[in-house]
Amino acid sequence: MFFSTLVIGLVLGGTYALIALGLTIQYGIARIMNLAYGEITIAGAFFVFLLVSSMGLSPLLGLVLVVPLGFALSWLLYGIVFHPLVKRASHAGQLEIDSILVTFGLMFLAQGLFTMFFGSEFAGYSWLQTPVNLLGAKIAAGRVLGLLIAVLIGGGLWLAMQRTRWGVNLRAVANHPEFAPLVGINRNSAARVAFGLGGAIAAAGGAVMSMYQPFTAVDGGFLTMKALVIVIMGGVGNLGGALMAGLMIGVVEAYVSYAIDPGLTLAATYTIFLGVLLWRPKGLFA
Amino acid sequence: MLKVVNLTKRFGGLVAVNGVDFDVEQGEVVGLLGPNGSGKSTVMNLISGALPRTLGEIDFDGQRIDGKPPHRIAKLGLSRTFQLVRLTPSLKIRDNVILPLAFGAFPVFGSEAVKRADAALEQVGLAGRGDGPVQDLNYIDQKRLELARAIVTNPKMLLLDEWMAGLNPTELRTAMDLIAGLRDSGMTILLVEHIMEAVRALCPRCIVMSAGTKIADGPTETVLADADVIEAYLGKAHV
Amino acid sequence: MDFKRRGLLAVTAACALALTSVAGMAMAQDRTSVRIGYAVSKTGVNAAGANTTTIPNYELWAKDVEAADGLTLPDGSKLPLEIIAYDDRSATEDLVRSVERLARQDEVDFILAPWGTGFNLAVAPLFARFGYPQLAGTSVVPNIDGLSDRWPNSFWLLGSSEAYAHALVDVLQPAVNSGELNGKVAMISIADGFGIELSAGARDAFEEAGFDLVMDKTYPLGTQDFATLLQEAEASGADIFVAYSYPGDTFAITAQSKLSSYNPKVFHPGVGTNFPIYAPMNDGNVEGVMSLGGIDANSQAIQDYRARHVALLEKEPDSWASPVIYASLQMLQQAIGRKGLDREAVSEELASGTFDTILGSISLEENQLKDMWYIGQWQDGLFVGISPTDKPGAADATIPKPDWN
Amino acid sequence: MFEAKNISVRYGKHLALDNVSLSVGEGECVVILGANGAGKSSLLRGITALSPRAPGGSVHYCGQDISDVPAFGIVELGIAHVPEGRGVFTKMSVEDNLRLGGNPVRARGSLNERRDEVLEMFPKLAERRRQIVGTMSGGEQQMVAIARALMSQPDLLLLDEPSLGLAPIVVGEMFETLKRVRDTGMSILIVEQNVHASLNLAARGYVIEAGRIVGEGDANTLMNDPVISEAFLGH
Amino acid sequence: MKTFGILTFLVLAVGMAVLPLGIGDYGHGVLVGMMSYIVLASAWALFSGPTRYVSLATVAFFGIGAYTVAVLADHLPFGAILVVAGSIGLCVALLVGLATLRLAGIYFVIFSFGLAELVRQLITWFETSVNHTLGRYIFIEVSTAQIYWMLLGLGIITLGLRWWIGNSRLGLAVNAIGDDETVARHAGVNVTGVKLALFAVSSVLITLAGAIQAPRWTYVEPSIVFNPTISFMTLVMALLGGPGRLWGPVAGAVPLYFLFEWIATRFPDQNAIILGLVFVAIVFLVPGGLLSLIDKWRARARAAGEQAHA
Repeated sequence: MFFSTLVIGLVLGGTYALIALGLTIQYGIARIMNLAYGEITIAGAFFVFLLVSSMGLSPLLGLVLVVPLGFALSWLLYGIVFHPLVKRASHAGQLEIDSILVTFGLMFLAQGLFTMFFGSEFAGYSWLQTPVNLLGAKIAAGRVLGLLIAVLIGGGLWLAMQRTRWGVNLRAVANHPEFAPLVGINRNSAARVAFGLGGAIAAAGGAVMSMYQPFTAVDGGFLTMKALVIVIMGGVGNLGGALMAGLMIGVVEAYVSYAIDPGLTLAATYTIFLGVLLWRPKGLFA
Repeated sequence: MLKVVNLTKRFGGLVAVNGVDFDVEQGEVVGLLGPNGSGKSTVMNLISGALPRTLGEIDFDGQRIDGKPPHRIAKLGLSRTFQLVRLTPSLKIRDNVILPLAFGAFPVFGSEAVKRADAALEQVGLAGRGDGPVQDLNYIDQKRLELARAIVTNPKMLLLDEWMAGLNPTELRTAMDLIAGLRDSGMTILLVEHIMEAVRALCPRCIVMSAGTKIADGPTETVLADADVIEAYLGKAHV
Repeated sequence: MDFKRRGLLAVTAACALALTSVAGMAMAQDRTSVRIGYAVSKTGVNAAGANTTTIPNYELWAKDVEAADGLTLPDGSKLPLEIIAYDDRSATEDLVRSVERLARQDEVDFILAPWGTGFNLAVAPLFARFGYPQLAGTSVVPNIDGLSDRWPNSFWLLGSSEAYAHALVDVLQPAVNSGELNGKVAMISIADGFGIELSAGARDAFEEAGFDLVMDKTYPLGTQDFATLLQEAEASGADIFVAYSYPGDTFAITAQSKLSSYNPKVFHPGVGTNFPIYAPMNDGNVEGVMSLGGIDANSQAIQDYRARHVALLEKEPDSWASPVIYASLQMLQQAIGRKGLDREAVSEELASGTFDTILGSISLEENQLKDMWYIGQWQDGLFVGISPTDKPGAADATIPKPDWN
Repeated sequence: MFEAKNISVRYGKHLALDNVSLSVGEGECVVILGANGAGKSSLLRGITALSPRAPGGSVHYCGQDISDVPAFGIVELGIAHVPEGRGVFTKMSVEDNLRLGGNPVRARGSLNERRDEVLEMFPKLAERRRQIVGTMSGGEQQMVAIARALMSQPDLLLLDEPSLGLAPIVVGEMFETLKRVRDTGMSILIVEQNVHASLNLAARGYVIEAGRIVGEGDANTLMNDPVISEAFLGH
Repeated sequence: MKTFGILTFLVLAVGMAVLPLGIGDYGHGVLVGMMSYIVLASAWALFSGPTRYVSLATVAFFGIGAYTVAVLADHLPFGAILVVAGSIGLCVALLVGLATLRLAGIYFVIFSFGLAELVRQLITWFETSVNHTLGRYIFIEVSTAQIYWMLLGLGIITLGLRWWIGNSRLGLAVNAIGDDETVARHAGVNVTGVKLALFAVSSVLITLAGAIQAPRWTYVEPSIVFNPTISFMTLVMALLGGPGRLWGPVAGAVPLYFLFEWIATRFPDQNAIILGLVFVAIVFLVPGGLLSLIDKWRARARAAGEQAHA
């Protein structure tokens, strides 16, 4: 039971981590608090759902296609909506309030559009439901694949951030945006790229989620909240932190559900989250 | 009035203030000098309670104040200005000055506070401007307002952190007269200052810091002639 | 001070303007139509449920009435329907206000019930006060003393928690007695009104029947993973697994059970099992799964109803609340046909009359529909009613459920 | 090679820099002296567009008007700025910081050789390439900042109080390093309070007070100029 | 000027008090909703306006109020329940405030968002696991008009408090805190104490707003009363009007409330889409709040006047 609970927790945490990665990039680098983040995830899920259910294509193909789409959508969004706000903000607090309000509006907008196009029933398809046995826990192959994709994207991203010029530049912007021009980085376009990248990951997360779990047009808010919790716990802009915190939340939920009371899993998540905020507001892995 | 013993402040691994001791007597005006980064402002922040000390003891007017929050220290009669001017732009000019009156040891509010605030504004050369917004003030006037805010409560002691920086020679003249007036009224003053002309004119005694430690303490002329001080300021060749 | 005054004036003006716009509208016109209003959760957390059961049937019924050239009144004349629909955004305050608006502003002739147990309860006093009959088809009977005295115009059509529990026990009892089932039950339920209510009923019924409740846990809304809970259920050694769950959870519970080859002899997840999407979600591999609801698959009326539903809405109705809601609308239609637009008389007729609906000929007892399918089971691709076992058309329960393949 | 004409910088109502003009010749090292708050940092920030310049005034570099080049484009032209407070990326390693310095296209071709050269100049950094900059001492961070600026292969280096907050012995070391940089023929514009060391380094200097240039001259003249002692010690 | 202000206020209050007499049930419902948001937005601005702490905990306290009524409905008279609800709100506010008011900026925002969720989860768990109930019935005979009058009273108290604070030394302190906490501290202001006091007062008012309205819903569940949309609505209304001004939140709440009501009845199917667009539009079109527009017009008028003179 001990190991299988751990495995269950890790698999669960894998998706959390993947979704949180994009948000930590958006908030850490582009400095936009995006409350409509979960809606991008749901958009990705709907996109793949559409490909699979009406065209009979493979979800994996959907995943490949959804990444550039998620990037483009978020990149445009930054240019149209957030860049003007960044430009006009007199101080960081103003931008934060503005982006909270705007993205809350976008959240409504997106949910309304999803409902209009897809209805508000559950959407989902069955794929890779064969069980895989991991340390005594039987997990859907789709879920395991989801974990692998999460690790792959997370790891790939981490490597890119460490090794490529592009990644190092983004990290520099996350670290001290005000110094970025000193090394020839255009802060605005870096922020835009980061926002797009976050959106690409969000959409990928949605594609992965759709592979093993039905969803509805209004599930985005819940995902945003989960991702926010993880981002804060991992430290804003800290990719490794988001990965670790995501897995941790998954494991904690599994153990609380198993050993204490399933009714307290979410309460435990929030308690840990609030505890981290009070004890180490800069994140567990700062 | 003020007694500082073995005052030490570490930021992470960096020791910003390292075992500093000094006293300031009632009615004294003391200059706290040193090159940039030598820890002067940190000492001011430790005294006013803006930063918690790592080690050491600070006594003010017979009470231990290290560990006390700044609002309690302020109520004991210790005011300060800040290195970079800090005002509260949501409040109009007069209200900036009324604020410390309303929350002083003997709170004053209402018409009495208005009267005293206007007197303080007049004293610093901002007579009749109490109703305007802070945004209308230029740099020197902002500094004036900050001083008015610091002195309106008739504090026992005043900490001035580079209050005269950035003033042109005429403004400096006025500023020095202002401080001299406060000194003559018996206020104890500790000032961090780079403008030597002002230091020489106002402070009979100086304390010099370098790299977090006190390197000199004594009559201003003696201290400024001290080889260590000259080296700290100008480099080796001037010795 | 000046800006304050201006602010005040601006606010006063805004208030006045807004109120006049709200107050003076809509007066009764010549009777050219029957105005039917409803407020349901078109958006928000309840939208998934409302869009699966309530809204499609309201639309289908309106369509069917239109096809019949309108509602027939006692004098044989026909009047077309005029539908006014609001979105309560899944918030009770909005729902309450919408119903007030329908009753007092739009002055509709009848108001259809909102979606969900809590929401139907929230507006029951309003329906009662304004004198509208309330046909609650998506609400299990509330556990309130003197229900029909309190709200005489409210009709609860989805059964009571005790009824579900006893119906389940009735199906299982013979198998337990024969030793086919070991009588141990593992139960999980969602932590909201629905889960609490049904699990409380089940708890009593199981105890009364001498079943052994070896696992009894609740989980919160928003739970994503049921692996640990199912692991525990399997470890408990229970032959009977019961979940009072919501659709998303139901899908996840089913998927996880298959994965971990958890094969209890009785597998009974909650709402969602009765959804048409349940079978394709599980590649059709749902034989023997029990849950709430069910239909009489041999009934021609039900088959026609399903065909019309698919034709209009391009999807099948669910096999629990959908036919009940449609039947409730047929009841309303027939009551109007007998008593006209007098709401008081219609309410009385609903309480005492007998109606011919897709569920067969039905009549209410103590403002409740009691003759209905409480427990159903997937058999040959249909979710058929198996309990009450003595109800005509009841299929025989398959126990044990065949293993997942 | 570099010339700023009548530039001003304003923060809100405060005029921090008032119509200042100055020039730096090819391979020349120029120092700007002045007390705290005199506007020295604003001058450098105005030049590299880190702080917006008030309208009017212009900046020319290598015969080109660069007044409209945004802050991030300046380093690409060959002007590297080491700001007050160093401007290093504290959560990143020495290696990463150097790499960032090599961002401009002009420096990319010979990145590795460049890095070896720079590390040769700062042997201490070579030993600690993997260290996170935020964990290093002030002097070391200053070295990182200068090394990073050199990575961009600048023709003009702007240094803002590199001796700020450093222990005297470290200050000495740093000025030695700067001398070597100067001797490579790079133009340097340095803002300093350390009068002696900086005048030793520079050929020429400006004295700035309350946002205006009040004196100018070659280093030897300034060294003995009473204006300087006046500004710093009130002698 | 002051007496004029007070007089207008009184006239307005009396006018608002007699409003329900002329209109029917739906009008009462609309008035309740409007007054509720006037109270919520004003109470929110009481703390968040000057301190600039963006709180999303509104619904946490609103829900606590409503839920307290649901728990005690059968045991105490309504008045006593309101007292208990207010006290619970106060205790929670003090506890939360002591722990969190040192969090700055976005961390406070997210904390306050999480708080509502945590409270909801804990109540749910307690009710289901310990009490084995969840939904609670509220059978208290209070008419909609009565609820409106109670809310109106609460609104008058809220605005009165805001006016009093604005004219007392506390007002100086909170504005100074919003600008620069260090300056406020050095001026002798007990910053933590002031922030805590404001947070507590604001939270109690919000709790009462929830408690007063609860009888309207008959049936209460955590998921019903802890609806995060309420927090965002409150926030956007206060910001639209301008949280720093006495009448700002009211000026934001009234038009927005009616706008949303109008959208909900006219476009029930595009409701969410339009609502979302309105949020976005507000941020872009009225960044400083509606009442700041008045300042702008006045400044423009003054400039024009000066030009005319010259």
